[in-house]
Amino acid sequence: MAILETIGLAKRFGGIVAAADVTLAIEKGARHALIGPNGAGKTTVINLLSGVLEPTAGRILLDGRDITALDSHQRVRLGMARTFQINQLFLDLTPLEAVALAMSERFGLGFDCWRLVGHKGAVADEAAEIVERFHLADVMDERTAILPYGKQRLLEIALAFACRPRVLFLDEPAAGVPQAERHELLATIAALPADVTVLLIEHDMDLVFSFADRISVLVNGALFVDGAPDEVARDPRVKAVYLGEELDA
Amino acid sequence: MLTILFDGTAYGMLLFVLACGLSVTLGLMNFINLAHGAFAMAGGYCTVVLVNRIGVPFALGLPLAFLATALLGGLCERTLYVHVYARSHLDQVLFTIGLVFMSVAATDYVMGSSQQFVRIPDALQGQFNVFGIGMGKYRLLIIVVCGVLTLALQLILTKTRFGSRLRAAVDDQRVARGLGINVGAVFGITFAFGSGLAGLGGALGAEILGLDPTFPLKYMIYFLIVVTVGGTSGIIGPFLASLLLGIGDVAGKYYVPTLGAFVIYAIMIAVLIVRPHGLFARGTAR
Amino acid sequence: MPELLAIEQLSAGYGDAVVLAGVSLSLNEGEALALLGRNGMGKTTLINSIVGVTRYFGGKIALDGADITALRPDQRAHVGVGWVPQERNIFRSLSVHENLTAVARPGPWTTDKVYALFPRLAERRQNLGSQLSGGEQQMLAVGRALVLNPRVMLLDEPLEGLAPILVEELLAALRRVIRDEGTSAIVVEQNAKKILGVADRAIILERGAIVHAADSAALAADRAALERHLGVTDSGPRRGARARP
Amino acid sequence: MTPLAASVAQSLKRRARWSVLEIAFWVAAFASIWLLPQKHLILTETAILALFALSLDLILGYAGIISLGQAAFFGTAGYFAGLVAKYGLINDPVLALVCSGLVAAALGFVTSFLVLRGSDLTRLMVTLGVSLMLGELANRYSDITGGADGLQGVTVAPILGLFAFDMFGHTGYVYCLSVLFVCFLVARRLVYSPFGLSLRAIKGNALRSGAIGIPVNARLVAIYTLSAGFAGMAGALLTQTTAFCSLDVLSLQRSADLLLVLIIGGTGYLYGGLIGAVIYKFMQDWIATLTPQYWQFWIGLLLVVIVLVGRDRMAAWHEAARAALARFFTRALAWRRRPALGGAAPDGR
Repeated sequence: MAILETIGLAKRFGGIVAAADVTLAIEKGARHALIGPNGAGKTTVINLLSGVLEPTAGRILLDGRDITALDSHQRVRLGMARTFQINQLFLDLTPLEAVALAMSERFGLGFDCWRLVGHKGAVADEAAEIVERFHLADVMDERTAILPYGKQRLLEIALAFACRPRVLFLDEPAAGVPQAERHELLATIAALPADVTVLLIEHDMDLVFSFADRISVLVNGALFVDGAPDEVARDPRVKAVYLGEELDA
Repeated sequence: MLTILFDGTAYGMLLFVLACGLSVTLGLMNFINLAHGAFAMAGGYCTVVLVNRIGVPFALGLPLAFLATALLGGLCERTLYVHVYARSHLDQVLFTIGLVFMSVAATDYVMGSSQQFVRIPDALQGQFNVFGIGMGKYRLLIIVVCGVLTLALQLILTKTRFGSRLRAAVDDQRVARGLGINVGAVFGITFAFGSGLAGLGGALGAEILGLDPTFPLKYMIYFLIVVTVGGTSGIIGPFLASLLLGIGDVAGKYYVPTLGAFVIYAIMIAVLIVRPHGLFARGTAR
Repeated sequence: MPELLAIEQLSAGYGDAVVLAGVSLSLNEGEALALLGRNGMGKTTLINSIVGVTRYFGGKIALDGADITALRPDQRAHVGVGWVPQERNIFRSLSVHENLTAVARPGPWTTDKVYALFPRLAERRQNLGSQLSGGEQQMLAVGRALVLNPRVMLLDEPLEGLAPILVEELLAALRRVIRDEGTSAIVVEQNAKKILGVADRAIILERGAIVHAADSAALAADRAALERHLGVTDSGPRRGARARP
Repeated sequence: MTPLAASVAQSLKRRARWSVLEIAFWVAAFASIWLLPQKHLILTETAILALFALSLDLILGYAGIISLGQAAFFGTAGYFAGLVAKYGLINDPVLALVCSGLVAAALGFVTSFLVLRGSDLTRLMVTLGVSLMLGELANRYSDITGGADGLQGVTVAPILGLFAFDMFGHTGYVYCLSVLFVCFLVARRLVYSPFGLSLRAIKGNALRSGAIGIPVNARLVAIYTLSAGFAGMAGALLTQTTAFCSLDVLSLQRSADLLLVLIIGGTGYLYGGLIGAVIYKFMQDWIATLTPQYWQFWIGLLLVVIVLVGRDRMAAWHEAARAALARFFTRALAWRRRPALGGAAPDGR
């Protein structure tokens, strides 16, 4: 059963078509990867799904419910969360504060201006669980700005995960992470709970093929091929796109 | 009615000459310079000293005011402003407000707090009477001088290589640098030139706007309105905004004198709500 | 052939992210190098670092034997780095002609010669940059780098997003510039097959490091290497992440 | 509870704990009631300025909204407090104070929608524009506001019917200091709450804030409204303690000075506005005795120097100074305690 569907999703910036008629279904619990050459519109699709951009046309359904008109914070409440290709972190907060903040919002305490952060025991408990899962416990009281890049990248995912999403979008989670810090990150991604549906954008084919159970290829804003990893890997059209061969077929 | 239009045009064109430097530097460096009016004041006082005290002819006083303030502007840019470009807007605001305060107090100390008048040659006093409309000679001079300046500016910007380099830098600073344009130098020259124009405007406008040490504070909001409403992507926008503002202000003060500048502020806020990047800005201004 | 561009242990990135970690490469006078690799592997960062618009972390760049590491981007352009940026970045409020004259430097490449190379641009010389089609923008971006009369051209995905007919037109022009005029160049491209016909040598970048270097002709024939480094198939032994059980 | 969860809970609470230094600050502030009676007039002004700066810190230091128009709320509530006292509409000063704050908050709520969109420059222009418009209105309706002459004939009833305002400002100072303290306590609760944390998040990265489920605009409206209320109370205090209100309560100069006050003290830790107000007022007092006319020059110079030195660096100095002071106080207390504790090692925290 599809948890997230898009129907004819399109986005134009002036005359430029960033996404055209994207109709996509993401199965519940799937590990779904979205790949494609530069400028194919992958990040645009995530921006549309998460509510950062408003589509020019088309609809987005979560569990069959139309969420096209909702703001990004409303979509988070319904169980969608995302990470960003370029870190979008709270540099002056500590990782713990940032995680606890996401928790508090989830528990509906966001307008509580009288009690302490973490006053509710569950916030502290779950925050502890998350800093542990994302290997942030040893740096949880440091300012985010001074963390090593790999830790920041982990926090990027931790913040999304702290929203307890049913659908999680990861936008190039491994980009820019130095080799030495890479393993921890990849292991964490691989260990995400199975009941969380993941949509992954990634250029690193090692990561894509070791992680995904379904792959969609986007070219020039349009869905090009959609299938199981081995099908996609064998598909001559996909090879052509990636290797720059003629597309006469 | 036509007199209002005439006076408003003179006022508006004056505002344009005063503010256009600010608009270009804001567009180029995304730098909020609230102290722009201080250069205008410097030009005004420079003319007062030259013309009234030393006895330099008025016609020579104006270009000298331009040169002096351009020099002052260039100097400040190289020594002070250059440290603040990369800072946050809050820092820029604090820094330039600090400069305004200093210039106000320093001018008060050196020149006294009373209003100053530039001695204008007799030939420029009085009015022409054209079709029954009284046109002040001095205001006519302002329109002519500012008109010529506007044309010259437009020509420099559109026809010279410096102009195209400047526009290229405003369009895309990073790529302009990568293609060999020394953006820092282009900016320095532009800043000095814009300060010079403000100085010239201050000299010309002392008669109409009044010249006292609080000048930079009093007119700060007007310059900012010209820039925010006119946008920063060229000089046409600020020019039209200046004319609108000039005519609107003169008309407002004539028809609803008790409300003062209320109308102008209300219009500004309305414009900024509808078009946060200015009335004449192109679609994707920064 | 004397060495024109020498890069030693260059590390660079954006903000805190180190995208390139100690890349070395050299380019000889009159040589054209194709820079291949999947997206996000540091190709554009390498180009931008030679131009000087990234954050520098370490290493050395020398042009004609002179160290240019400490030069500002505009100074690098003056000593001979000609840049065709990835997004083309045409100055939109300048006309086609002004886009060329604003940056032109004296040398064999004049605006007239650019117009001869791209007759379409001559037709549209008075149009604003914002009014050009994608293909015309790309031609202008190439022309704009040519009138700098650079020692080395850096072209960042010049064929990206162009219609097939325009790809052919642009490739023909690149061939003229590189093959006939002997201009030294580094060309970043996704379209490996196409660009290998223009370049002498090719290198493949993966995660900010060079993983494969070969003659163009040899690489074009080496289907396995192309697939491994550029295709979508899983490459050899898996590193890092494990599949879910 | 796992050990990690316990230390997480500890960490979350640690920031909000009252430090020795904070307690010392307030003890000193209240001690000044008895220790500096001859300075009560200037101390009253300082307390009002501190409350005003606190209001700006809430939006600038915590939510990142740059404003040059905080005087709009200060002035509006100032006039409101003056008018209700003059015409005897609300006789009790405390009730009038609360009502003035509510009026300013209402104005803040309405205008908050103007600052949600746009860049720093747009916000600057809009906030400045609103306060200038109100200034023009106050000038226009001089039959109500007294125009350039100011609002005359304001008489303020005794506080709670018991404490009358005296000409030496003793009552006024205690009153203002108490109001400041109460408002500070509210602000302090607020900034350590989930709401306050979300403001800091929005300031740091509005895009990400939305992506973790924070309704950004609603939060900004809320804090802008509250800040306006605080600014309004400061304005009302000024009217009540001076029994006068004039056009300059709405001036640009007032908003610009306020920025300076906050910058001197540092933004984003609540005490910035308070310390800044103390330094500013006493500096003004001192410079004014040296060069009465040109003190604005020195203020300007100070701003320029602060920016050139860098606010980051200043914040680091603040931090170091605070740490040094805290050590001093802890040690002093420990030394005093030592005989009683029989030489037990003092617990630093």
